[in-house]
Amino acid sequence: MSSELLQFLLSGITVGAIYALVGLGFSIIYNASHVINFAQGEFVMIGGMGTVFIASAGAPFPIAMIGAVLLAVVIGISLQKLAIERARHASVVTIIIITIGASIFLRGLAGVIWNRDFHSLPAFSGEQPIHVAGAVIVPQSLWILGVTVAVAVALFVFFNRTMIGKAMLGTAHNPFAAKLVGINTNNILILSFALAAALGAIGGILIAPMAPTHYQVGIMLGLKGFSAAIVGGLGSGPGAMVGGLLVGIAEALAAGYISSNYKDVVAFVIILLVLFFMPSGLFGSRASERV
Amino acid sequence: MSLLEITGLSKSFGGVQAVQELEYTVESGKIHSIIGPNGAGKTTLFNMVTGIFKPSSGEVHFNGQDVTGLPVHELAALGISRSFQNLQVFFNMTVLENVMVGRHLHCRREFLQSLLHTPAITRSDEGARHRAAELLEWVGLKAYVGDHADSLPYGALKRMEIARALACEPKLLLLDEPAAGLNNKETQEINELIQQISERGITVVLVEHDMRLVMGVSDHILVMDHGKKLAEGTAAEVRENPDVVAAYLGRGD
Amino acid sequence: MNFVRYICTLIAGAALALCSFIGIAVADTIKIGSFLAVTGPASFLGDPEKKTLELYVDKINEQGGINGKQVELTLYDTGLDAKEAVTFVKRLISEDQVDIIVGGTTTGETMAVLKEIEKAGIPFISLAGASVIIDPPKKWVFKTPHTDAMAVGMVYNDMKKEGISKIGLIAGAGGFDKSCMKNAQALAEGAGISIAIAETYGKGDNDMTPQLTKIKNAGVDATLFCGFGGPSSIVTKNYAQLGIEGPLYHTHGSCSKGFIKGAGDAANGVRLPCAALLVADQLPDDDPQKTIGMDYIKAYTDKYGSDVSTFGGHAYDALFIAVEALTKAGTTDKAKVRDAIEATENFIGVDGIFNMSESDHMGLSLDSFKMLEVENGNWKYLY
Amino acid sequence: MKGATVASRYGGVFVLAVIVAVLPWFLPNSFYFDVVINSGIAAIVCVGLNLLIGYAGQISLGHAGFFALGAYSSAILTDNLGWPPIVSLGSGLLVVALLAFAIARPILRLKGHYLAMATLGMGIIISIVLNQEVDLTGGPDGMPVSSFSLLGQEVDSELGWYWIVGGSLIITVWLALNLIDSAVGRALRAVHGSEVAAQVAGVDTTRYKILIFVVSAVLAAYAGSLFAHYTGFLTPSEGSFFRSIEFVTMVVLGGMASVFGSVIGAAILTALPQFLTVFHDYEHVMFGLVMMLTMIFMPKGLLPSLRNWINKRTS
Amino acid sequence: MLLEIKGLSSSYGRIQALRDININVAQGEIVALVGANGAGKSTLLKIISGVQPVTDGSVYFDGIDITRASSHRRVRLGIAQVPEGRQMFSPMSVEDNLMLGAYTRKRQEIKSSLERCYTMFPQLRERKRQTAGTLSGGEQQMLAIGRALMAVPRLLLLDEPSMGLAPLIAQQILKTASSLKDANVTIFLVEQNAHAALSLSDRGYVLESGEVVMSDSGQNLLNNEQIKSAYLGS
Repeated sequence: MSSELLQFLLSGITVGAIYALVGLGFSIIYNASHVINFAQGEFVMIGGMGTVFIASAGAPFPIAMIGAVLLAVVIGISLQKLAIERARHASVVTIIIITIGASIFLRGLAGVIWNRDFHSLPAFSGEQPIHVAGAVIVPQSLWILGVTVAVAVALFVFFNRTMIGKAMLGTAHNPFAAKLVGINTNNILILSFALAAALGAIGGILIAPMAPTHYQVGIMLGLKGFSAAIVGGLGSGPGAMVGGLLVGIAEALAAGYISSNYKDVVAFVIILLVLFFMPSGLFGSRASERV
Repeated sequence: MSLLEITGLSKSFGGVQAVQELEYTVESGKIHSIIGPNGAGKTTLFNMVTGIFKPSSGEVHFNGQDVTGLPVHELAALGISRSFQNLQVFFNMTVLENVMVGRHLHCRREFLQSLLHTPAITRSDEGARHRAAELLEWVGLKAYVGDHADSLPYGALKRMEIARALACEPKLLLLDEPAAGLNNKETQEINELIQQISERGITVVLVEHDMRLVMGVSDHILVMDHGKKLAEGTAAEVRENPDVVAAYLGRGD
Repeated sequence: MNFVRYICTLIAGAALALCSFIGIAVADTIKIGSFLAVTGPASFLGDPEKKTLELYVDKINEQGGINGKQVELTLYDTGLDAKEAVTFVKRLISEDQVDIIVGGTTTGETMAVLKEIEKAGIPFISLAGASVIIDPPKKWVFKTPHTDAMAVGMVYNDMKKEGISKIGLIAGAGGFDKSCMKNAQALAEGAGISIAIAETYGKGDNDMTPQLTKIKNAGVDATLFCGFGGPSSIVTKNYAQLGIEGPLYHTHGSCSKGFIKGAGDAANGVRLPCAALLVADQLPDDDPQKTIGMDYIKAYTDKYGSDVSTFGGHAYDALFIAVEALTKAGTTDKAKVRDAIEATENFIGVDGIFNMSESDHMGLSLDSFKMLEVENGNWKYLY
Repeated sequence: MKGATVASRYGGVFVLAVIVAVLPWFLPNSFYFDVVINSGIAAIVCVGLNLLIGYAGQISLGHAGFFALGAYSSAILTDNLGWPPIVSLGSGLLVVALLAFAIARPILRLKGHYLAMATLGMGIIISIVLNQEVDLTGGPDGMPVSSFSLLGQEVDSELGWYWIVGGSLIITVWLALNLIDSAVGRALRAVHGSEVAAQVAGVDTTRYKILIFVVSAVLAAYAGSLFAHYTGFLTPSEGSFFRSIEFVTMVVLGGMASVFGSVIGAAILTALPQFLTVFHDYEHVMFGLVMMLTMIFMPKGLLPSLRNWINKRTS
Repeated sequence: MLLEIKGLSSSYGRIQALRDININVAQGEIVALVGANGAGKSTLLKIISGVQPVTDGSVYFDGIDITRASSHRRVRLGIAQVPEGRQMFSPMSVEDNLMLGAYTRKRQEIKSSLERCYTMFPQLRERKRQTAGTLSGGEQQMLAIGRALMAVPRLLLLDEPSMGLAPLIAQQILKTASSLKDANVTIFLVEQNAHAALSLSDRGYVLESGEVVMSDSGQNLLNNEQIKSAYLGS
């Protein structure tokens, strides 16, 4: 493998890991409620900006990070309770508009309450690049990959080893049966928003030392995360991970080999092609309509 | 004369055989019923005849023509229409408009003319509206004509679906559980309706669980179980068939 | 019933809003209108501009206003939407009836409103960079910031001094970035510089390593970055991480402390042309820009607690050129104010010394730029 | 009941025509004209988009792409190639129609959120191309567009534009209402109600979905073309994802499957930001809040909710 | 009475599914509810489990009014259901399905319940790592029963346990169900297969078009001609 290709892949995987975290959030909420939460990107912003501002108030970074994740979780739960739950019976488009409204609201609030400047977090463990076979990788990339893998493993354990995790999965697969075995599906819904918010916020904190955070950082990351979730197949956890990496790598390779002007176009064309040939994404369930 | 001939028809979903090697003939002008326990493959059969599912193997001949795997709207144009087990109502339209959709193939539908609503379109629409209103009256829904479909009671929607199917002027009408969810009186009315439809020369195939209805109207009954033909014949023949009794009531041992 | 209450609130709110935006235009004041991209992708520019305008309009009023009249600022946020910009300009002119307009954060917004400005005949000072705004000069249109062509020229001069001839370019997808890149390509030949490779990155990108890897492999002597905001820091960091040979140049798009903070150690060694403002404290005492720069920095940081950028400086200059013209004209007659702006002479602003004329509606010369280098996380004045 | 549909069709158009005819006397200055003209342009897009989303039930999060394509092709053909504006406009519509037709089949095979994603991707691709092709479009800094002329008569007054846009809107609404109340329109609505039942009734659903996708794209392109000549300056933000979302929001806010709802939705959402400027910094916060609350309390949109409410009151 | 249904009516969507239903089930009984397809049997079970709203009337469990109680609370009180069509968590393993059946119980009690379940259905033990979707129809039905028993219910609602199963398997399933009586579980059974259901029940109710038209001991109903008519239309 040429060092150039390796460099592109490393870049793609790093960015893709963040997309994957955001995409996972989309999938978890979709599973629990069949809602596409277009405010998912704002959790990323709250993660980064929240850490910056809690830290600037004097808290040590680890505390600030936890605080920011908690803040995102609280906002996620409020979003569910105050907006989504009240519009339970509305159409898909209506709910999409509600979540878009929520994202404009949150972004606006962040711009006013915090500010509209760019902010950086210090890298978790220095910025000394590491050389691998002619390519370089920064420690923060390793943090991103490590945490993403850890989150993936944690989610795997959560969904496969804990009762509450299994209950979430069960509710996603068959909400009717879930009610019959005594699962409080309302709580599962709240939990899914909390979890999705936390994942977004973690993504936002991880990326902030590499790319300065900003009150609008959630827009594009949210969009890319949505793409990841769709390409992977809505509702599929592994799908969102693979989708995120795919989008990230496609972007990096397109920028490297095709045209950096049109790298996003290449990424979206790939997404469209995937959908044309697999209308439910890579890992999506192919439900057939009953008549 | 046979209107519909099904030979060696099979359909499987991910390894599960919903319909297996089915042979079935529908005689023109008669009332046919298909019965069988839940999951016997009756609706799957309907879905294959109307083109919603493509058969895994086998053939469907309609009016002497091989129609296997044709798209739904082409089969409709040939004269196959149906109602649905789970209502498929256009809830975003009025009752009259629902039935007018059934007149689709008989309406003028040139795009530019529709945009301008030329006199030709107006006339054709007028005709469709008239025919739809007539059919609604005929199925006993005169009172609901101008109402929004989502304000109708369940029984009325079932009839509206029948009126919509009739609006296509079908040769073959497939009715999927027309009496499900209806009370005795409504079932009786559906019974009469089916006979009247048959009197108009339309061949009817019925999937139904209400045995009183089935036994009362059918000229011919096909009994399915586990995707296969269990028995067929007249109501009396089927009723006396021990396999059928066992499938329905269980064995008395 | 929720719905009714909701509708009532909505109507009441709308009525209130309507009243408040119709019921002005009474007191005898001088009205300055502004439209800025305070939010949206260019908020990095628009936000300090807004803060600067609000800060100094208050100060002017505290000090008695202009010719004894209070100044009223009407400011709208376009969110970087050219359509909104046009609507707001029409509103400023016909509804708010302002006397002068200072604003237009980006070139796109500015260009979109020019037709309206010229038609209405109202003095307008733009805060956007591109030279196309004032070249050819339009009767009512002025601008304060250095053009990106000037910045590129300044960079190319410095490159020649350093013996650099083959460079790589990297730019974003925004208007500033594209215009800067275009100028860099157009001016290269005349400056004896060859551009070996030109790369771009997209909106919201978080990693420019692939693009910079290609630049690295192209074997260039130096790299010029055209862009601003978050990407300034990302590109600089990625550049350092990849260990690319040769210096990295930025343009005046990175003239804010936020860039250095974002890029950290990687920023050291970056060379860029900026307004004198950033190094006001390092300027020789006899430099006329020193005091004004120091004052602006103090006022801004005292009020907002955040670092100044040169973008706010553009607004500062535009505001005070307007104030000076209004003062000199002694009236709000639009034609007279316009003439007064065109007659601006030796106006010392944070961006430099302005000398406007009929053919030059910006009035800055190349020497108003200072060449800086980042050293130990701070600006260092070179020349 | 025949009388009822015809009356609502022509009655509504009549009321709209009267409003359009009278409104200029209530518009004090060019700012109000601008807001109204922009509302009208958006309304044309929304009426078309509502045919697609509200009537045929197919979502599109990329219609600003068509709007911008119409705007830019008109601008490029007029200004770069020197074609007469009316010819450019026609050619622009043709280009958009062909493009929409080409992508409609694969895209409309998708459903729900997948369709949303695909149309969103399509819109983003268009907007990136507009941003990148600097030589053609001027890139992010935009491009000037010469004013519209018809039969040698240049339209440069606000009132002139008002009549063009107002007239276009009335015709659009009239055509849309005609279409809805025809066999084609019923087929479209049937696709939304139940695709399989529509097919059983003989409707070639794929064909109709493609048809309405192309129609709505062409209407968006037409509005875009008017917009280009009206403002005289184009930037790629006209084709952005946000603009697409804005159009969809107008449709949903006004009411799905309500032509007049779309007109109202477009007017409100065009004027709302102007009202919200009184909240200064909190403008966007308020905008998001209004969007959320309206959709939570009136999920069916303004006009249908209002109609329900009046019906409930009177009955 | 363990279960008391008083004057219950329910409609969903446009269908009035049930009208004025009065049904009692005593502790330790097996009670069957028979009737043709579409008579409203499943709706009644859904109401008892709290996944379908009641329009009128009330439901008491062990003397407690549970008409408005949430479904998870009812499971905690001791009502478990084996739903029609099995309703597996198909992509999850057999063991996970069973574990979720015990969702409302204390963690330390689950182990022994699981053991008991595997003893009852040895096939499930063999397939505990397989996903539920890959099981045969009969095994799925066992799993559905096993999952409901994991909650250690006092009242077990069985909805069409023999549906879609080969006759031999269906008999086996029904036998298993009747053996639960010995484990002190009260059973309320809904069946299309009237013979089989009534022959193992203490009492039975006949439902027709949403109304209870008859109730008697299982044996008496079995010999009643009207039953045959309700099913075969003769």
